[in-house]
Amino acid sequence: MVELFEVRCPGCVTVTEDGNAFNVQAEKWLEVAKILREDPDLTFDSLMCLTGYDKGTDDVLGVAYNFHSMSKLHKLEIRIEVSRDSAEIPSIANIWRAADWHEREVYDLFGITFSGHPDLKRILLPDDWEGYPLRKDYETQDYYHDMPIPKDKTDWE
Amino acid sequence: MAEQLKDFSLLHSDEMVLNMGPQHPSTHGVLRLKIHTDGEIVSRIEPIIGYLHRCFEKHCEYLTYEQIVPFTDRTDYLAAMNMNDAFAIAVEKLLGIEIPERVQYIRVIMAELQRIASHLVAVGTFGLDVGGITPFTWTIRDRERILDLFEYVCGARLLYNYIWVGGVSHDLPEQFIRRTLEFLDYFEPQIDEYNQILTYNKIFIERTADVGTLTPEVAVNYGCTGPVLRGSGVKWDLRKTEPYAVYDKFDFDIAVGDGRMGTVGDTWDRYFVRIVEMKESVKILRQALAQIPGGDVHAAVPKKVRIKEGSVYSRYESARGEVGFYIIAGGKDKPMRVKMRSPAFCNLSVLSEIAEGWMISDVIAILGSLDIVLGEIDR
Amino acid sequence: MTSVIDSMLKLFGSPQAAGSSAVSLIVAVVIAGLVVFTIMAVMAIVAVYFERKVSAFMQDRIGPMEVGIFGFKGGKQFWGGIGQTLADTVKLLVKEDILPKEADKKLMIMAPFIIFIASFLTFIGVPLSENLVVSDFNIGIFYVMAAGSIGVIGIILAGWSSNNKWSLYGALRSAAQIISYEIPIGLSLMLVVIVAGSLNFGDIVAWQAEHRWFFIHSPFAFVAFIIYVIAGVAETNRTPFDIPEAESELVAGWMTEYSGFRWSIFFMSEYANVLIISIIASVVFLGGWLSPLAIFGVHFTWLEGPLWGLFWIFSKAVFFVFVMMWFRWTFPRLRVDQLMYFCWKVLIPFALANIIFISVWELIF
Amino acid sequence: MDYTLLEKFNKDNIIVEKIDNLVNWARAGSQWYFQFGLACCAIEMMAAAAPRHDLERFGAMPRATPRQADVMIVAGTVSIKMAERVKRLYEQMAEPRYVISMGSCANSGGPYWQYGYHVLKGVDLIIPVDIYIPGCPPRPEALIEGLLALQQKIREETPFRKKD
Repeated sequence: MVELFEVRCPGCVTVTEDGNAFNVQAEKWLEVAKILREDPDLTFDSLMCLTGYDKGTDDVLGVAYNFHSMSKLHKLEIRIEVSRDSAEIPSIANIWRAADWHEREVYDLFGITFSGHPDLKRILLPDDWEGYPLRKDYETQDYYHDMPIPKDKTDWE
Repeated sequence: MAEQLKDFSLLHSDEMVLNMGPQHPSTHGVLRLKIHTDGEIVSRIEPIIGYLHRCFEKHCEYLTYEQIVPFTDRTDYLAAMNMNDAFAIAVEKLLGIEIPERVQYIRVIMAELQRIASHLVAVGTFGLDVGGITPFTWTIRDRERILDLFEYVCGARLLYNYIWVGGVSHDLPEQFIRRTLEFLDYFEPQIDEYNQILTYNKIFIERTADVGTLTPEVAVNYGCTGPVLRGSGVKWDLRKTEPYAVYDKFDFDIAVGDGRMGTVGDTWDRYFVRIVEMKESVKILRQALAQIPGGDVHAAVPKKVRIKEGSVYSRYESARGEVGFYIIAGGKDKPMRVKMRSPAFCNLSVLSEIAEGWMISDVIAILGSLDIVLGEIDR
Repeated sequence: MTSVIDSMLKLFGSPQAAGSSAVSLIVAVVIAGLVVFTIMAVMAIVAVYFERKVSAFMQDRIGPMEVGIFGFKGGKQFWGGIGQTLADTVKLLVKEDILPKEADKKLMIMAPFIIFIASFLTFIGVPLSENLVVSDFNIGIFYVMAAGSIGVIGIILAGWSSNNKWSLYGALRSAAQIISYEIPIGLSLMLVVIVAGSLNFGDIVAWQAEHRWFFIHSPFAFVAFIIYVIAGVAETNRTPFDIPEAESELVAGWMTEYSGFRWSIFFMSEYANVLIISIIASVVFLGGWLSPLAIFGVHFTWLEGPLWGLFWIFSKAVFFVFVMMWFRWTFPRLRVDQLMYFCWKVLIPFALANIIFISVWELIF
Repeated sequence: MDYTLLEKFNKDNIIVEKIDNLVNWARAGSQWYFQFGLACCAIEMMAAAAPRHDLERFGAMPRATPRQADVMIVAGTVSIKMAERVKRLYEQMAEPRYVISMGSCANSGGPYWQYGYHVLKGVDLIIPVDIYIPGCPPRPEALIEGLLALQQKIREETPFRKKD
């Protein structure tokens, strides 16, 4: 598969350290995604999972895409890592509709913006929630509309 | 039917926005649907979820692998065993441990019983959605017997924490196999009874056939799985296509929608796939109960789960479809990130695609046929 | 056939004496009204209990068990919870009555009473036995149909005034449904009127006593009977035609915003309507107060007379009520367009054809 | 109500009873619950209404609209997004209204107590609760027990007397 990408889109993908996924630059992601979907040897027609992650160590937020092909029965994992300050990844919601809600969820919980998404807003949390809960440096807000969300629970006995 | 609806466009008038939920008898929990209606015709649906967001993924980062298992119970509370099983399989893949065969069999038995129980609720509540109250009570009545079996095995009725990483919490009790066989003998004729009161009822067919047709391409593109995908005629079942545990040892068929009452992939098909799947589960159960070997169920349970760095995406066929766990292990006894790919999440996202243009009553029927569990959608 | 009002007027004074007639008229009306009200209230209470027990039986449950009348628990199996609906009624009467802030308050207060008055007025024309009718109209069937159709105004008012979208949907659905289904009801009753040659209930039953009961009169009359039963179920908004209330779709339809006392009036009227539809079915098609043995030409004089008539009419009506409950706990619900389709494209053509055929039948035989 | 009333009647052939008791009997005997499932506990609530446990034996009947319901069974985790709706639904119910908090989540946040940033730590933070049922989830028997406890509580009320 690496060879295939060398032909179709040179320099787009690199194999990750652990060897079972591809790293893709955020700028080239749309191009790669179209190849994944349309290339007759790949035809990844199903997006199984879309995971945002925050390793906490360096200033990097990541998104992992797990693809699967219903006809060819092969799988692929793509990882895209962006910096915490300018977390922006092109949206693939128009190629795989399954990505629509998953991208909204990642936006909701990690604050990664997906450019070109048709309706990018919070999906699980209320619209006026502060912060992105699944980031490692997340601090819970004390009150939401007068309802306490206590961090320190010593007085709660 | 679809042609008839198109004629109504002549009657176009102002739109009304209708909020269905979060408290509504047929949203199966706390889903909110923002429906734009023109008279009875629905022109746009916007599902709003998150009313049951219980921070499962955040909890996973704070808890050890063993402690996460009870939380997986609470995600899909109608198929808790399946969720336990899915998580355990994912962690075992990361650990790379081999599971005793007896444990595999016990897990299959539990998963299939749970699948029947979950489908019973799906069938019953679907009956409620289209207005028949009696089928619901009958299915719940029979589900109680499965819960009795679970209670006999692990002491809990709804949320079990039974399937652990590397094994199960208790071995099967002595009389379990006999009692399960008794249940199966009782249960098989009951399916025909549901068919009589609901499946082949003329009104029911009128309400569901040809309604909300989901084509295979759309279903795959939206990531639909489980009975929703199979209802569209796609022969896709992870138990068969990517066999895990010991499913390759059993003889069973994949239930697919065949458009018997209307077009392939309509609401009736999605409903009927569940009925057929219950029969198939009974088949699997009979084989599993006959073949189950002996052994120690705790043999492979690790003292403490500690995983080196690595990540895995593991899929599992639950009652609602493909449950995926994407786990990134951080080298500690706690995972760094656990993402649960919930089947109902993807299945629900297709609602606005297939339900627009139908009437309010149809939207409810279509929603019922997707069989969502909000605990799993919002996590 | 004499009516209750007439006999009371005779009882209290001669109609010629102008002064006393006004008083006696009021007394007669009040007494008759109280009796009808009592029948409606008792009927609602009994029917709800009956319904809960029937539904429990069909669903493999036992239904109300623990609430007896003041400590009397009432047996083990069937009669358990005999005080259940009484407790419900008392509770509803002392419950808070909510008028939403944005609602049209006058109309919202008025609506339940309009519905109630409609079924109350209908009851006046409905015979309960031979000579036991509050007012015996010579156009009885016409009157019952006309008075019964007032109720839909109340439903629309209730739905509109509540200022709730579900209520509005329920009300509009209900209005469309009730108005449509009055046509097949009217047409199937028309067949009987054509044959019997009278709109008066007494005459219709007398015709049946002389010839034979209407549902076995001819194939067409039997079809009319079936149409009447189906349309009657629809007219009372019960499953499979309960789309105005459709609990899983419209929460509680046009009654969504009502609570307490006003809601209990809706409930009472609903069950009164069920009873009215059942009684008319038994009077018009099943020989009313005639004993069923009369079909076979067996006549026992001790089985006839007004009291036995009351018994027969009620046993037939209760059978119909049971059938309606049976429907309710068995069938799913139709969709709104299917409902209209069924009325306008199935029931009405059949009913119309029926009338033509019965006319031919009458000419031949 | 117990059999003492019948005994009274047998003794004197007359029953004298306070209207309070009549109303309490009616209210206790007809607790229509609000069909309001939030999470896992809602499944146990459904099971309690189903044939095996049959809540209707005690006169409890599900109602879909808050206006006609007497008791709200908060069955499950109340998330913060949902909390305002719960409060609103409670306000829509007609007096007298009661609240049963079913399950640990509704009581205190349950297993989501510590890290649940989006879970309300107990429904009693927003609405008054009459009965707490512990368990995760409580068995249907526990729900029935809770309902009976609520009935006992209602019987001790004095609806027609002014509070001192």
